Amino acid sequence: MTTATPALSPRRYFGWSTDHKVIGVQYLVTSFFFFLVGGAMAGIIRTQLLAPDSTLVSAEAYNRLSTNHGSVMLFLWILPVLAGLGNYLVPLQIGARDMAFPRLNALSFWLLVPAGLLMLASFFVGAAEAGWTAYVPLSISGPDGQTLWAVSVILLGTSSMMGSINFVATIFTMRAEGLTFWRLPLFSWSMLATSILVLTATPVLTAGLALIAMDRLVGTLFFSVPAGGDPILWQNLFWFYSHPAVYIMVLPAMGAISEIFPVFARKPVFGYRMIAISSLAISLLGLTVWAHHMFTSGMDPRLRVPYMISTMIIAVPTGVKIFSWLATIWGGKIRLDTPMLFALGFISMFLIGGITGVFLAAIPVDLHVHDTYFVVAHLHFVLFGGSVSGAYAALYYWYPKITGRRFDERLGKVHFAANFIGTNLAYLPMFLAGLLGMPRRVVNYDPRFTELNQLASLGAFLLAVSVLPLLYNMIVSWVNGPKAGDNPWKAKTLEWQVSSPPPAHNFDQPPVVTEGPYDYGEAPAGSLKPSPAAAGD
Amino acid sequence: MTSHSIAHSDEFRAGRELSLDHRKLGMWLFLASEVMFFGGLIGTYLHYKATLPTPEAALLDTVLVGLNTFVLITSSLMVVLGLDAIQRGHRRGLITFLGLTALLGAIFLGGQVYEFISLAGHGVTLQSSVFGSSFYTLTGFHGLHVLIGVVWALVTLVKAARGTYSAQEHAGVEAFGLYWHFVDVVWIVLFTIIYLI
Amino acid sequence: MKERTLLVVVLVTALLVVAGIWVALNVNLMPAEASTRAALVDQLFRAMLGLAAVIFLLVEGLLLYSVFRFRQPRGDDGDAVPVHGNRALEIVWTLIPALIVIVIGFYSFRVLAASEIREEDPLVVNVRSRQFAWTFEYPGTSVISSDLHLPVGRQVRFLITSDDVIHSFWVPEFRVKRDATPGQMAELLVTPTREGTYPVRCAELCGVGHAAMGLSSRVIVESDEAFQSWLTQAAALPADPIEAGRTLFTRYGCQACHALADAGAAGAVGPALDSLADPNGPHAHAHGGMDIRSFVEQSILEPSAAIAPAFADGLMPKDFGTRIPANELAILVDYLVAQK
Amino acid sequence: MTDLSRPTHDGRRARGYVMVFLALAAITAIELVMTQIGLSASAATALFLILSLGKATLVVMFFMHLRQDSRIYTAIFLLPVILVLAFSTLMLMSAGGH
Repeated sequence: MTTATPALSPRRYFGWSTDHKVIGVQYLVTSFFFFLVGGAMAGIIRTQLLAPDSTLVSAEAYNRLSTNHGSVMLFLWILPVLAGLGNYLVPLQIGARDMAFPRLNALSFWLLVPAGLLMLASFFVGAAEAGWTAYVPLSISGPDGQTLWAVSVILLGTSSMMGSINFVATIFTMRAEGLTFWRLPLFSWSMLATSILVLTATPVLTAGLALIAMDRLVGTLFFSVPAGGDPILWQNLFWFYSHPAVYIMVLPAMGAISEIFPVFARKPVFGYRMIAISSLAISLLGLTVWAHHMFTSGMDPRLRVPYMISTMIIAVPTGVKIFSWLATIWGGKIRLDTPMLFALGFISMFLIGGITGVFLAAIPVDLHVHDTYFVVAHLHFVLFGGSVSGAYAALYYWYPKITGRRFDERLGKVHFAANFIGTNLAYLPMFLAGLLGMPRRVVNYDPRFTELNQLASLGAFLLAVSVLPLLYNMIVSWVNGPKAGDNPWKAKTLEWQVSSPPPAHNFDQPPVVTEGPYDYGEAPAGSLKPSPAAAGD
Repeated sequence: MTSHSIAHSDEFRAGRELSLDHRKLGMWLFLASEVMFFGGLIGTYLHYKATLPTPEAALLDTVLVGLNTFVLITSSLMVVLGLDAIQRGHRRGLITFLGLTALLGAIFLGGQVYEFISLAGHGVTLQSSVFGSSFYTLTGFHGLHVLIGVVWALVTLVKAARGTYSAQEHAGVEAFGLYWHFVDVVWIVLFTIIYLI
Repeated sequence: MKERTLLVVVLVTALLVVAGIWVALNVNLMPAEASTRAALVDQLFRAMLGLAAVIFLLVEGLLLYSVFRFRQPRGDDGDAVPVHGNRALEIVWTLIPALIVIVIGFYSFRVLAASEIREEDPLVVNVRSRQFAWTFEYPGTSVISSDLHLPVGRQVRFLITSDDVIHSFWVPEFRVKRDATPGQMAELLVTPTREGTYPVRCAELCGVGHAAMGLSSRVIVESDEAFQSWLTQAAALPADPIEAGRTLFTRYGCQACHALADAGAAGAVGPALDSLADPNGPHAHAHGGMDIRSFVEQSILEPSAAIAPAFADGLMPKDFGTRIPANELAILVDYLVAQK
Repeated sequence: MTDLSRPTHDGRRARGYVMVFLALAAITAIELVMTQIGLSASAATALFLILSLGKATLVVMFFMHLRQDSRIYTAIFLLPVILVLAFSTLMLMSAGGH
């Protein structure tokens, strides 16, 4: 183990460190930078769409902006920020000193830097312009930036896989004594479920991207239609990863919600085992549904119905989670601090995404709304209203542990209000535009959709503004916010039993776990009313 | 969640309870992702084998590649015998078997290069047809993995010569062995779907 | 459960069901219904919208109720009464969503099957897409149009393909889209039920003209008589052979690739055809072997037979033989040969 | 990485490996012979798939020690294999779809 540099000097965040806490913060800060980059692209897109025939950007520039808005937000913001949270918290939550492979952990972060630079650099040689889905044959003939984009996504996939190998090895082999799988905190459960998806789905995208890169650079004929290449093959390779990818992007956020609800309702999580099992169910089912993105394509018509069925089945474990969360806060003593507000916001907005997901799974409806703004609204409710709200909730919840300082509660609430109103204002109108006939990824549109797009752009601008109180709060509070103490929220999971920020080796002595992670309201042993599920199972 | 002290040395206690070693677990997780990577390429190859039947497939020399398969299987035997040797403390045995593994791996690669050259002679190249593209890509990526394996074998051999491994501690040899056998299993599958069926 | 809570549960459930039914019957978010499929899809969509309203109101209601009802009392920062789980409740909220999803799945399957029933003698229309325009061909006639005319009430069998990248043929008022994938022929069955003019959209990103391609073509559903008269009018040729030739030159899209001053064409992909018959003009290579008339015909039917210098082979469509009826081919060749 | 469960070593283990190797070599030889004799396509395909499955299982069980190692390693290997089988079958099926 390398010698730990003095805990508090910020210099350590800019070098190669194998401390999972340093790597976690490096992930969080780097991914936040890319969130702002992706957000800026969204700002230009929504300004362009203020008017049906606006000429703010050319069609070519628009395609490049929307392609890279998607790619940056998914691969350089959501995946790394959740990996950062996982990196920082999993060892602490299971009572370990660090990850199983610290050097591999540092490498998986540092792969992010070249990947991010490559994607941004692609703008100088003609950025990728075939959408983040890079459908062939369009993506084969695109400008050189498309190749840089492919290499960048391959690097990000490799980094993501390295991280997952680390998470699974750490959770399986480094849990503290007494910390059985049924006492594993639900955030760590979600990282385990996510890692299974990452390791099984990402390599298939890597193979597909290699084929695209070879078609573009070496002249192979995988996707050359005149030579017999099949564009549907790319769609299968792409979506085999990219549907599990959206579960990879939402499961850790759900894990954070499962941590926050019991703490701020002062009540054990309801149905702990069902939530853990639901995470695994969503993870495994998520590998069987990918072709619901291809109902309108030339896929084999006989295969559409099985994919509809497997997609709809996923609504059941998702429903179990949402109802379990509701039952957690029922009869609780709810404190509406910022993390709780964002967690509540997650549920109400993710619900809209989840329900519209069932609409999209129904083939006849999908044949109408596929590749329209209905889908854009659905994916933003699930990813922005869902994952990002969950990531915000996690950032605020674990901020005192990471920095040792308390953030400003008022600014947090301002950020929540602006984010909640902005998200609904930005994406609800898009559902209607999609149903009424507005296709996806268009630089201009039919004048009949003008008002809906103006509403959406207004919401987007509000979201852009909402990031300012967050940025100010996070930076200023880290410098001179009030001291937070070890356990400001009085939580019961292991990471709150050590100092804030935790010492270099997390635990002076390896902890011994004797009770569940969410046993709130449990009177000490010998209380009159033992809870139904015995604490020590 | 009370925490009181127990000797700090034992980080991987939970792993041993499940009889798991974190390094071997890491290796198997990596191999799981490699199965999926080759899965993507195999899916592509089979898709085009079904949709674009081509006379070029008849140019494949099954007997020559059959011998090459035999070479790779023999190299797998060398690896396990090497591992068995070090487990009994015979460092020299490990070194010889690792050398043989690297040699056989190199012979396999030679055989593949020979096959590629003769195929190119018949006009089947990476750019000549979809069959050419999918054949060379699938066998090429496997060949690349064999090449990495040969280099890894030599590195392990040098470390063994320097006394890194002993009967008690030979995790590096076991990790290399898992990788090499995995590459052999991938070839068994490729040999079947390309040359046999 | 105490009677009071039982009463509350029943009341709330009744309220939710009423709200759901009201939404299903009154809320319409869809454009006009212009096909048999649209009617079926809208029924399914509105049923799902009703169900969605019930679930949405239930969850958001429980959320808001809990936030106010179970707010932390001032000054009481103790824990709440611990409840770890409730087997019966967990079973209920697993079965009910499963049941809902099965019902929706089955209903969707029936709607899908009902919307893909083949009627006899459908009107076949070839939908050809390229960067960045739709062209609709009516087999058996020489009509090629950028707007889609359809007779109301008769099933249409679209055969959809693309000449370059993936496009997606979508008519929102028909409630269906189908990707136009190059190298593949996709079939789509639609029976228009309402006369009117509706937009044709491209729903798959196909390059810089993707948006424009979704604003350029329209579907005109009209009575059978109006459709037949349009068809004959579109197929008609002017009496004068030169004018007829000029019409065919434009109709078959020659102007997209060839330049011809007489037809006001400025295409640059293929050779200019201005002084085709001039023996020492740019097409001198043509006169060597065959007579000019059979050379021009051969260049249309088998473009690769003779390639003008400095032009690429393989760009000119090779299927004009099947698309241009013989009489029209003769008029077109006469027109081209007449170019002095 | 010493798994305590492993019995004390003697020649028996090495001989076991050689036996497995001979089985693999024999199967490969059989496969080569079968390519020379004319078999109906479907029969040949089925036989070759079974034989190669046998070879792969031998290598994975004995050379990669999955037989005596923890079931977790086997699960980690089997899940992706099942997914690849499913994905490949679908890629073959959708060949004739459009």
